Amino acid sequence: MADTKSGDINTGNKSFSEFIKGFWKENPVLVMLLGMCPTLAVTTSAINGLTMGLAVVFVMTGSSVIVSLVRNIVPKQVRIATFVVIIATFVTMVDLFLKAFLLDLSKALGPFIPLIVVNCIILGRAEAFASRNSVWLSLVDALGVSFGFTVTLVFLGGIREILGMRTFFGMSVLGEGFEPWVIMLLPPGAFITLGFMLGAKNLIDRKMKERKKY
Amino acid sequence: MKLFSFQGGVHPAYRKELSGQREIKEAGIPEQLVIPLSQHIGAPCEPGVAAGDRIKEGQVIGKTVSFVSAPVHSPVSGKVKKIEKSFHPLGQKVLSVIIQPDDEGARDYMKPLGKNASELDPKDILTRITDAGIVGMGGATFPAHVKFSPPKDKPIDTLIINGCECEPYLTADHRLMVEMPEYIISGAKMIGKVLDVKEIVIAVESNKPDAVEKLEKAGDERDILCVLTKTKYPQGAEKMLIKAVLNREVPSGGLPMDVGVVVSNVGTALAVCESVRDGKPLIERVVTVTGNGVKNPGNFFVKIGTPVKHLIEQAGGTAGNIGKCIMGGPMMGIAQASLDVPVIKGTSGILIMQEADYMQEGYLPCIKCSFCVQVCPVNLLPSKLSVIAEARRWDLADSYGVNDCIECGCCDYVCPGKRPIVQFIKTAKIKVREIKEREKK
Amino acid sequence: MEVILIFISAVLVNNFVLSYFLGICPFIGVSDRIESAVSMGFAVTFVLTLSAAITWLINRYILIALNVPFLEYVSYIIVIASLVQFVEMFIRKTSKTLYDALGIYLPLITTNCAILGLALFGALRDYSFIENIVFGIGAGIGFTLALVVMAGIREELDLADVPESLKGAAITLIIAGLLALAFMGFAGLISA
Amino acid sequence: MSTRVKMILILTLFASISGGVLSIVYLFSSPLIEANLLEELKKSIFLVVPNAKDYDEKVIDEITYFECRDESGSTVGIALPARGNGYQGVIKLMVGLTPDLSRITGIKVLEQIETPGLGGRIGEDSFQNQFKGVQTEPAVEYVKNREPEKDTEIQAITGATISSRSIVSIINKNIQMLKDAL
Amino acid sequence: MGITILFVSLASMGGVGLILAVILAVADKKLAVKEDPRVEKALEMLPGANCGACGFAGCGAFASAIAAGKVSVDGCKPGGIDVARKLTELLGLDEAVSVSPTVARVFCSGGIKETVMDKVYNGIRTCISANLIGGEKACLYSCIGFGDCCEVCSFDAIHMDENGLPVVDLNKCTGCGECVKACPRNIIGLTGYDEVVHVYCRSFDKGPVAKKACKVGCIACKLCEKDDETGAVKVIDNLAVVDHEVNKAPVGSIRRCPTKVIRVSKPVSGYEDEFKEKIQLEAFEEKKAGTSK
Amino acid sequence: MFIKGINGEEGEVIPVHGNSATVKIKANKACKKCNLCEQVSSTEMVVVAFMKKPVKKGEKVTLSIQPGTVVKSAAILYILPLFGLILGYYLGKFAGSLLHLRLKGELFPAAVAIVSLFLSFIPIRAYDRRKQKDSRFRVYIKES
Amino acid sequence: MANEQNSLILSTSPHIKSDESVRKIMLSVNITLVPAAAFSVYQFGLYTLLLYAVSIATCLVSEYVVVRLRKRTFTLNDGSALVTGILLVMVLPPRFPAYGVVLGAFVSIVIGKQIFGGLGNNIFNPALIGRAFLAATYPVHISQWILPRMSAAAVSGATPLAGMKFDGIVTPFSDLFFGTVSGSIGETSAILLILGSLYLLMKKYIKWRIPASIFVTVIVLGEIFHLINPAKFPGPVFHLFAGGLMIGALYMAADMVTSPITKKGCVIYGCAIGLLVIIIRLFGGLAEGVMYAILFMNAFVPLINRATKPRIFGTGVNHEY
Ligand SMILES: Cc1cc2nc3c(=O)[nH]c(=O)nc-3n(C[C@H](O)[C@H](O)[C@H](O)COP(=O)(O)O)c2cc1C
Ligand SMILES: Cc1cc2nc3c(=O)[nH]c(=O)nc-3n(C[C@H](O)[C@H](O)[C@H](O)COP(=O)(O)O)c2cc1C
Ligand SMILES: Cc1cc2nc3c(=O)[nH]c(=O)nc-3n(C[C@H](O)[C@H](O)[C@H](O)COP(=O)(O)O)c2cc1C
Ligand SMILES: Cc1cc2nc3c(=O)[nH]c(=O)nc-3n(C[C@H](O)[C@H](O)[C@H](O)CO)c2cc1C
Ligand code: SF4
Ligand code: SF4
Ligand code: SF4
Ligand code: SF4
Ligand code: FES
Repeated sequence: MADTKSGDINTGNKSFSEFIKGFWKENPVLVMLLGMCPTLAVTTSAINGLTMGLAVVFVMTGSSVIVSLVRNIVPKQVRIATFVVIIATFVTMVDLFLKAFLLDLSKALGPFIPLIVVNCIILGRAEAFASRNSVWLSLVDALGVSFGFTVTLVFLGGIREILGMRTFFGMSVLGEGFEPWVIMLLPPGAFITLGFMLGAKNLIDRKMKERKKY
Repeated sequence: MKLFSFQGGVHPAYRKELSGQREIKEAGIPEQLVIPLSQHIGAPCEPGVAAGDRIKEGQVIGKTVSFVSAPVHSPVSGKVKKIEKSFHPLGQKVLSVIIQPDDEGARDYMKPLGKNASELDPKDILTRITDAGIVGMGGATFPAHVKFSPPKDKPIDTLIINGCECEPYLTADHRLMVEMPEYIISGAKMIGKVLDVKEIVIAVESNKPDAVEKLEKAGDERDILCVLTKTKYPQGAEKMLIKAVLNREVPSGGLPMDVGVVVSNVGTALAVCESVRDGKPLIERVVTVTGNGVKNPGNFFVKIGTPVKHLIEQAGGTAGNIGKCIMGGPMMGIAQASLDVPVIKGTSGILIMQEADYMQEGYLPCIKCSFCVQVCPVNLLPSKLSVIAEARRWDLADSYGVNDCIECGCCDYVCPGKRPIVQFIKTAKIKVREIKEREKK
Repeated sequence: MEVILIFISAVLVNNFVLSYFLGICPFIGVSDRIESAVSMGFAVTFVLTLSAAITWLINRYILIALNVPFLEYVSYIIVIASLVQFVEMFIRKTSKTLYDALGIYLPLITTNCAILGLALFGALRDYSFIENIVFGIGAGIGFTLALVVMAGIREELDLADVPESLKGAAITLIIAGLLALAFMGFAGLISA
Repeated sequence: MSTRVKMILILTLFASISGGVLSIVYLFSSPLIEANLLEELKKSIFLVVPNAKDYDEKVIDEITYFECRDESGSTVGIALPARGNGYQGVIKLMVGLTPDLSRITGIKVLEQIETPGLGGRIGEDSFQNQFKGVQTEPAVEYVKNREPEKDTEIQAITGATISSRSIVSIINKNIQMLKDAL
Repeated sequence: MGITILFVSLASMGGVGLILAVILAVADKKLAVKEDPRVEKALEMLPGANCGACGFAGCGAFASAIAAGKVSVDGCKPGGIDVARKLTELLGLDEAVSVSPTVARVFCSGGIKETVMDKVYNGIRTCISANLIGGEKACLYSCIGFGDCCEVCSFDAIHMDENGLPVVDLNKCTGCGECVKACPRNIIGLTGYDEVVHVYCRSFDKGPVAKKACKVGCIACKLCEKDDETGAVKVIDNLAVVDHEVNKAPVGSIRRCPTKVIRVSKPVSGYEDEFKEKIQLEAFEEKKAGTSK
Repeated sequence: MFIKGINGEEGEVIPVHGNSATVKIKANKACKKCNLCEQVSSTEMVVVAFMKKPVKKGEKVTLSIQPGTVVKSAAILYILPLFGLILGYYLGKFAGSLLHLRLKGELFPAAVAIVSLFLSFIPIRAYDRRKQKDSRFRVYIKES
Repeated sequence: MANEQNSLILSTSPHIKSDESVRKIMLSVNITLVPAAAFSVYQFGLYTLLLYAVSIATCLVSEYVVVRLRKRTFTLNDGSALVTGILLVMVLPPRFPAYGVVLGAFVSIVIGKQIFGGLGNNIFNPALIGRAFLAATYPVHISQWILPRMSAAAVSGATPLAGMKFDGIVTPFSDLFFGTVSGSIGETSAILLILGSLYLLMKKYIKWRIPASIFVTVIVLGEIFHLINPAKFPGPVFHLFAGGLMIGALYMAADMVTSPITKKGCVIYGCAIGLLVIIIRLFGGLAEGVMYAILFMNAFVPLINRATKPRIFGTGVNHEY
């Protein structure tokens, strides 16, 4: 937090730290617990996670920029309605794009592409950050957060794909001797894996804090 | 014959055979007596004598300063050695009068009032009870005169004389009932007179048939009813006893008088009788000295203020390595830190246990077996309470009724995880009180 | 009969939270106390049903009638968002006492996935109006059920010796996984 | 400008801009999307009716089916889209039939959400290929734990009887409906 | 066809937007109460421990109170002087703030080594529970040593040492007082940074009794009173107390105490100067060197 | 203790009048991390709370209400109208068939349903007014 | 600790404890399971013995490792991990792969028990969590049955419930009762399970209300549906003795840790389990529903406990007399 508080760090550094913090310190999934629905639903494989993540990157950067551009002219009462319209427009664009060029992936992600609209990260960010900061900073922030989101999704999808299908991005990684764990592809597997990922994150944070102490 | 009972409760090994058939003996006078000036619930007394004073047996040495209090009398004649803070069986240090007895035997009793309750004025009896410093002898040590003057809007219709003695090991009340039934009956009638009750019931557990026989012989069935209750701990707890005998439930946070009942211990009845009939203040009581830590368990007439050490000698000295010295019974008694603590008005027994019996290693988490729930006589969820206290969630303790717990120890006794439930509950009670007080501020 | 099956399916078999992964954020956020879980669940049920009704109309009379399917997301979400905002004002105006008792709840559910997800599923499955409404109610009750059960468990675990790093959201997710495991017993209940 | 007016203007403006932008994007992408869908449909039809080169979409009594022709233009089979409930949810199929509907020429599972590795195996070729040449009269049947004996039988997937049974009954039901309609 | 779609979607979305906007505009009669922007800023400056030491329900509550000018800026104990200064700046107050920060100190010296342990305690290993029946040590006023105080500290500022006594890390302690509340024996007290001389014992026992129970307790010998040139030390109820109003270190008493229970505590870092000034450190150290020979 | 709706909510006293005080509260802490609620008009609400002991303007207070009331309110406010909705639908359907409306599809019953949903707030409003004086529904200040 | 004469032990009351202990309870459970387990080894061959060994070993090792990692002091000797290990195998099919059992036992202990804080804190029945996890992980293996040595049926390897559900075959009562049918390793012999649990019932280690209310509900509902359509729905006796109902009701639903602590709660819990078992068996996609019914109701136990808090003595009664 120190970096955001102290005033005169130059913009370059600041935007870098804004970018970086989305990966660990303010990871949208692991720390802020936002955007859990797509995280759990689409991560049956790493590629699904990646596609979803990239879709979010696009929607989020796009809408963050627009939101921060128009932030001053939108009255508070219609803020949410305006913002969701902007976001939904971007989402529809992604959706049409996927349907036109990547039909299989579009099917695999199912209704979770449209759900990006209400995905809590985007809305949360749009309001919390983009509506208060300059275009440049919002852009950097959106990129950082959405890339953090993507990385997390790929990671979760990777674990589930490896254990559930023996493959990673479609490539076989575990030998025939390993019998796939079907549960990993089912809802319980998603919840449990993400739960343990969160636990691991907390554990690492705690250990790091302890180390810092000595 | 119908056995009266209540829901819950436990039946631990009673071990009353150790001392049950031993007649009450005089314990004699020790070298030095320590008489705490606070032997009752309520305001402590102020010293009525000074160091160096010569005093007589029965002379007031602690004066009351408020209504909810009871005076303290000297149990022997002798000299006041000093007045200082000294160990009290309840754990703290309390201002006490330390007396060096002599053998002059000088007495200063009050004037006897008469034998027959029906011929006496209830006001006189009440005054006498007040002056004699009588407190509840069942353990609660609530000043008896306060208990016997209920507010006008709470008429009392029944007096229950509590002869259950449900605590394992203890036999003091049993022996009293067997040996001095007339005193008890007559004391009961006196209390009845004070309270103006319709009915007097003496409740005795079914494992003491000889006591009932004696009581029935001594009393008149028209005045006093003897009932047998099921042998089950805590049958003697007044709320349970009232439920068992009269099927009335004392409201949560309330007192027996809220349902028109007063419960008194047989020892209390005896003390009342003695004070009225002989003018003898409460300076002596019956104490059971028992347990596998003493050679000859038995029952004794003991002067208040006698140190535990002296009693152990009277009971034949110690056997083996002493692990615990408990004042009271094993279910509710208080473990003592030293053998120098004195017997006080509420001490019904001294239980000495060998070391081997009483070291337990740690405790386990609650496995929710619900044994404790089944035995809790007041329908609490002791398992929940103990877990709440363990997690230090004091805010929840109140909503689970921690203050309704009578600390009978049944839950603790049955717990297979050996969880110190009662200690958890006691801790929670303190914390809840603390928090409430802070909130009030 | 069809309606009853839709209801059971939405509550048990295809529970929104546990098998569709919808509305996870409030599920994690508000499942720590039973009372708040119940109230929150009711509020979500209300909003879900209301949006089910409105989006059905939009779908029928704008998207299909005008043949502009690509406006689906935009039109649903703008209507839902504004509607919830409006309803909140409306309720506050008409029932101040009850509203006050609840504290602030409605705003936070304006925009969770469950609500848009419901609209999309309903359109996808081509439900009739009443079917769509029952679907909404079922989804809401299913959400409430999961939320309340989780709240009960979490209140219990508050007192337990849960490993430090798993406390909070991590253990909640794992329990959700175990609940989903238990809910698998209902699979096939409606298709048989 | 008062806030109210501003509110109304802004929201209307944004909504219509969004509508406009999207319609443009849609105009560009819809041909691609439609082509995609058509391609898929074609693929599945030609898969289940092996000799087909072209098809006509027909609707009778609200039942849609595809009449398939070879190069010569003669009818070689019928592709029938079918749907019904499986173990977890809806299963969508394309069923290929001989023109007289007496035999199955092939099936393709289009959509399903059965348990992967269990019911999900209905999507595997080894399961779908069993249906080639299966007699539809009186009805398709499944057997368990043994090889099929009759012409109407297929073998159920071990541990996924329900999914297998669902496929069989979806096929039977939809063929029956088509027969009734024709 | 393209143009139609464009037109239709423009019109339909525009229409929907218009209708909704009108509905909202009509409904929007109540305006939300405006919030003071300084609240958030103030909140940012506060430590965020929500300890309640300020007397409010949490940092947020305190922040609003500050912004509203309802309380003095030095209310936050954990934040100490730094936060107070920052808040002063934020609120544009010009009055200099004078805060006397406090820390917790443990007033018992009788650890496992010094105090006689004449009982065996068998029960829940927390101080409050053990206190129900007196703990293990002979001295009834001693630290029980199960560390309830450490458990409640949210700043990780108090720990048990090998001798079974809690030690406060003065640089971490914020003076929130949680440990004081937790201790069933009243052993911990909050004292000012600049109050450096204390009697590290809480026993009210008479000399012989205290002596028997613990090697390092106050035995009420009154020698400190005799040798005190400042008038700050008094023995009351068998226990010596230092009156901090007398703003001088009772060096004589410190030297004279036979059980060394009157001691000078360590300075909090950053306060070394005040500390030196107050207790005339040089003089004291000189004398101490002299006695220890 | 438990956070139950308004129970446990913390707020600030704006003005005091007689035996009650107006208290402003900020959004529920349940969802601190996502800022969603902020976008909707109200992240704050104002309630009139009864005082058990005197409070001053600007004081921070904790509000509470009888246990159980919250759940009851939620049920009435959010579940009752749903019955209105369904009832309205079937009424509309019934009425439609009586009137022989030739309307295509379910538009008519759907419209009736939505209207009846909003109409169901009439009895709720009446109930609300009655409960205004009910002490069980009274928000009061628990502590400051 | 060696005491000197006057070093007295201090503790709060009560100063005596009954001779029940967690260890004694768990060992009793283990011992009463032995007859059924031994019978299962006879029925399904020595391979099952291997499974028991693997499962028990994994349970004990995982418990030990986790407890050590968490620096807690409770040790293995309370015997609860042993119960979990045995019960897990008893509800698995006879030829389940051993590596699967290792995974299942590990999941039982770690996810089913230790992450909640270990003994006594778990919400769900650990053995059933292991079983459910395996069912979802290896759905093929979990539905592979073999015929027992003392088999009554000659042809199919399907369990009585699956036979009933998918093929309409009703297995005779006596086979179900004595366990000469195919099914999970330890669930088949109703008689041995009942005999074993009698001792536990007597000692009150099983809250009798739970199995009793499960049985009553199953019998009543089974009878109702049987009356409605005897051809489609089997009778109550079949329900009672087929599949995992006996072991489920007597050992798994009645696990003290994961069942309600109030009397009323136990009845509600039992009835709900019975209801769910019947619903899943008759209308669900699965042939057997005992496991899911119990797990589902485990989740409700905290709510049930709260809703059935007993009336505290002296509250809520009319104090008129
Ligand atoms: C758990 C428990 C057990 C008790 N057992 C007895 C008993 O056995 N005998 C007895 O006289 N009092 C017993 N008491 C005390 C009674 O509740 C009651 O205080 C006493 O009988 C009142 O008489 P007193 O005022 O004359 O002492 C018990 C109390 C509790 C809480
Ligand atoms: C996790 C899990 C997933 C399942 N998935 C399917 C499935 O996708 N399809 C299916 O038919 N049965 C599924 N089942 C149901 C069982 O395998 C059921 O016992 C089986 O259909 C019975 O068929 P069998 O007679 O071939 O054993 C599943 C069961 C479990 C526990
Ligand atoms: C298998 C079994 C079934 C029982 N069924 C009943 C019963 O239906 N009703 C009953 O009152 N007692 C029944 N009992 C007796 C109980 O063990 C005992 O009476 C009961 O637990 C009394 O204690 P409680 O009511 O305090 O739990 C049964 C005991 C066993 C072993
Ligand atoms: C009557 C009884 C039944 C039990 N049933 C089970 C069981 O089904 N599964 C299991 O893992 N442990 C069982 N246990 C053991 C123990 O309670 C269980 O491991 C705990 O849930 C672990 O915290 C049982 C214990 C008893 C006393
Ligand atoms: S909770 Fe209290 S009243 Fe109940 S059994 Fe335990 S000690 Fe006795
Ligand atoms: S007896 Fe002990 S283990 Fe059993 S429920 Fe009560 S506290 Fe828990
Ligand atoms: S709890 Fe005690 S030691 Fe910790 S910060 Fe507060 S006052 Fe200091
Ligand atoms: S100072 Fe108090 S709380 Fe801390 S360990 Fe000592 S007795 Fe316990
Ligand atoms: S992402 Fe679905 S509710 Fe937040």
